[in-house]
Amino acid sequence: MTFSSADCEPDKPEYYLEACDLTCVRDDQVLFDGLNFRIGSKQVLLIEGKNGSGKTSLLRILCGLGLQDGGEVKWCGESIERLGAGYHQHLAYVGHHDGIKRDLTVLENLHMAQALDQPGRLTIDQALEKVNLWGYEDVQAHALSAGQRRRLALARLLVTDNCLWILDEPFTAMDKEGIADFERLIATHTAHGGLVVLTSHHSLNCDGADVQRIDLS
Amino acid sequence: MKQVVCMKRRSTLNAFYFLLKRDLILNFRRRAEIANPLLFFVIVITLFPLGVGAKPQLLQSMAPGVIWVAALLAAMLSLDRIFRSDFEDGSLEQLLLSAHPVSVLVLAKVAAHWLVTGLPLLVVAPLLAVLLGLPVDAMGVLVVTLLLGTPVLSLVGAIGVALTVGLRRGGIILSLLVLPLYIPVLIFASNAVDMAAGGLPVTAQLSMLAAFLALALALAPWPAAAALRISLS
Amino acid sequence: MFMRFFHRMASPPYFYVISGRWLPWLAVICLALILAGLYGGLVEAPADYQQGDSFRIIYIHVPSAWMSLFIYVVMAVAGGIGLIWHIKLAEMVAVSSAPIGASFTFLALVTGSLWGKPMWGTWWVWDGRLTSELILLFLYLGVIALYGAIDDKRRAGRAAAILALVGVVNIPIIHYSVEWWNTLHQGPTVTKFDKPSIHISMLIPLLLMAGGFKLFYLIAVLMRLRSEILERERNSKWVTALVGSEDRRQKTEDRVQESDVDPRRVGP
Amino acid sequence: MRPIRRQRLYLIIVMLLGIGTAVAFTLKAFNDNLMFFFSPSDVVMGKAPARQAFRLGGMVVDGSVERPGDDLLVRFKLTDYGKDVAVEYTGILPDLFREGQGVVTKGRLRPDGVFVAEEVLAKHDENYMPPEVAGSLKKETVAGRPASEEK
Repeated sequence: MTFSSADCEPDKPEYYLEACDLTCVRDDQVLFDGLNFRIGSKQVLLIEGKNGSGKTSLLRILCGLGLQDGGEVKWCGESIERLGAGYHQHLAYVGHHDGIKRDLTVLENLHMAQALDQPGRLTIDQALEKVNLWGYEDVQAHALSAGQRRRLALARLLVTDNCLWILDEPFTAMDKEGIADFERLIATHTAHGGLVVLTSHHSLNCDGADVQRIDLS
Repeated sequence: MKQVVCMKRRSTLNAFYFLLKRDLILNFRRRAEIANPLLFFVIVITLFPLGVGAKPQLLQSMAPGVIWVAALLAAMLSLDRIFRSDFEDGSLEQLLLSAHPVSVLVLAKVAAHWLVTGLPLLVVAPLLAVLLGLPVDAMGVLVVTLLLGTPVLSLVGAIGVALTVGLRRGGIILSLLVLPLYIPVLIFASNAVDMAAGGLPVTAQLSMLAAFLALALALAPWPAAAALRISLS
Repeated sequence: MFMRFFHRMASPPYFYVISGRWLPWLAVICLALILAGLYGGLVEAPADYQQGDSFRIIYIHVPSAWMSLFIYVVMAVAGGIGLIWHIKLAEMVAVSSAPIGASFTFLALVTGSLWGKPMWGTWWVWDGRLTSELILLFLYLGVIALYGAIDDKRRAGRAAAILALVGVVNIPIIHYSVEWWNTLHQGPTVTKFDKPSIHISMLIPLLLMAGGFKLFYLIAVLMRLRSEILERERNSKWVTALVGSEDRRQKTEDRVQESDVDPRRVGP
Repeated sequence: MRPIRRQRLYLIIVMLLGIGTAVAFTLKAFNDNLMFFFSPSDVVMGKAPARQAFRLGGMVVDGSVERPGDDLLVRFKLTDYGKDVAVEYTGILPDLFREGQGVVTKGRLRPDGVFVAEEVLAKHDENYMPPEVAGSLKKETVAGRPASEEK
């Protein structure tokens, strides 16, 4: 785990996310106990495990949404609880629910995402092209298919300026092509110094990315 | 170059504005639902003359209380809308994870809720007051109490919804949590209208309502934001 | 020294053991205070110059009204501490206080009503203090209902703490309501800044009763806390060590008594 | 991280401003008489509502209670040591109703200036003492106002 700062964009500092002794108990069941890991820029963490092994709980704890029963999550050495919005400005999360408003158009959804965070590297047009939603700008999200909505949720990652992506089953409902597209996007993101934490039932095919794996079961 | 930087760093006010606009658009696209609390308000008020008899003096003395109780219930029934749909589609998680203070975002959502459910009451209330035979002198005061009071209902209600949004049967609990906190508003508002109908000065009551509004604006978004965090954890 | 004591008390196992040792003593003192207060109030104290013997209900009414406010403040402060510093025990204090506070509020309302009928000529008036005390009861009920409605008890505790904090707005209203609204309910008697306007022979039993009620609350909250701790920490080692062996033996015996199975086949 | 801290500071300032405004309005409300009942002086000066029922509070004037007939009609005067108002009430009076005692009545003003009470509630003061003590106190303060009626 060595980084060389020369590979990064000049204005991007090194970031790292740590889990220290994380414990999670749900309904009397210990999902994980004393979980430790650390990932830094340009790395991908793939969390594996069977259903109910606590993947989603772990992701929510990493986001600061869920409550852990012990331990701490740190961002660049500081507890995320202390950082609050200072952590959230680096974080983008796509959960089980994709956070897409069905009564808003594709464009409005992405505008809202930009307003809540900071606009990112790509313009909305570029992002829509990358996720293959070009031409759907003015379509309301309820008219999209499930896979397309998932793509839209992922487009949100591209139009905002977040270096840490936390993704819960990002490939659900997506076709092969979409998965391949998205794997390329993850590779680009890490190449630019980003961090990705994701759960997936699919095998991840990211050439060139430094993928770590954790198995919860 | 400097302008580019400004464009890139969007302010919290901008987020407030966008969220307000988004909620208004969403409400506009579901117009039929906007009308529901308003219709409820009207129907409840028309029930009273039918229920207690149409004696003008009785109705007149009851009018301030009836209008305010109906406003309270209408506000409460529509509260769930502040956070429910955002909770269900995951937008609420996105709000909590945004780079801006959640309390400001909560305030935006409450503002949208008030514009959609509170403001129409102000327009309809004078008409209903006429039906109940409230003196014309009290009409202005009635509108002012609603103007000062209904935002408090939305603000305080937001705390209650934030606490119950994760529950499957949050509705009844919500009323148990929120109504006691509404009582002071009800007391002062209906008392003010009552006094105005008797031709008495009401500045004291209106000042109290203004104090409630200032307090709720300053404080309510914080516990609401904290409650959302708890409900989503 | 003091801080260290607090830190140790905030740990559930330590608290559980220590509070178990305190309980019997507290119970004895509480009982003594209440008995002395009752004797002083009902037998020793003279009848009032205006209200005759009816005033004796003061010895239940006033302490429970004090407790209704006191417990709410305790609940809110404990809730606030629990929310800010994530101290589990503080949250548990908050939620275990709610039902006790609600009972005292109810008691204050009922005794007040019983007192109001002969003195004022009515069971109930909608004056500032009575109304705000009623709102207080609703607030307590809201906290209890919210805590009961959320399955995950840790989340429930935090949500209830927030609600308790929001309701604190009502406390100054209740406290000052008789002065602000100047209606039927009398002004403060004991807590006046100059000397209390109650005769010393009547005051002493009142203070004894107040002390007894405070201790009763302490005992009740400790007992509720202990069971709450056991329930929430049921997976931890110390609870299993404390309860497990004894509990298992108990269960086995119960089963043996209930069924006709040969006792030898049940044992582990 | 610094802009976030600054933003938090702004929010706290806004919050304090809001609380300050609330306090200012509350004080204003208490300066303007925020009362749910009226004194005899208010009634005499015409501040009380003419058409509506309201609450009237005051002390029963010594020697003013009279029962003109066999029925339950009672007439008495209420005072706040400034002005007096005549009150009529039909019904059973509470135990504590006595001359010199504070009462709260609810009713309407008749055009002739007599207050027709629908309800009479006796207010007891915040003093508790044995009768002997009260008796000796009364003797001491016989020249001045009664000790229990500081208003």
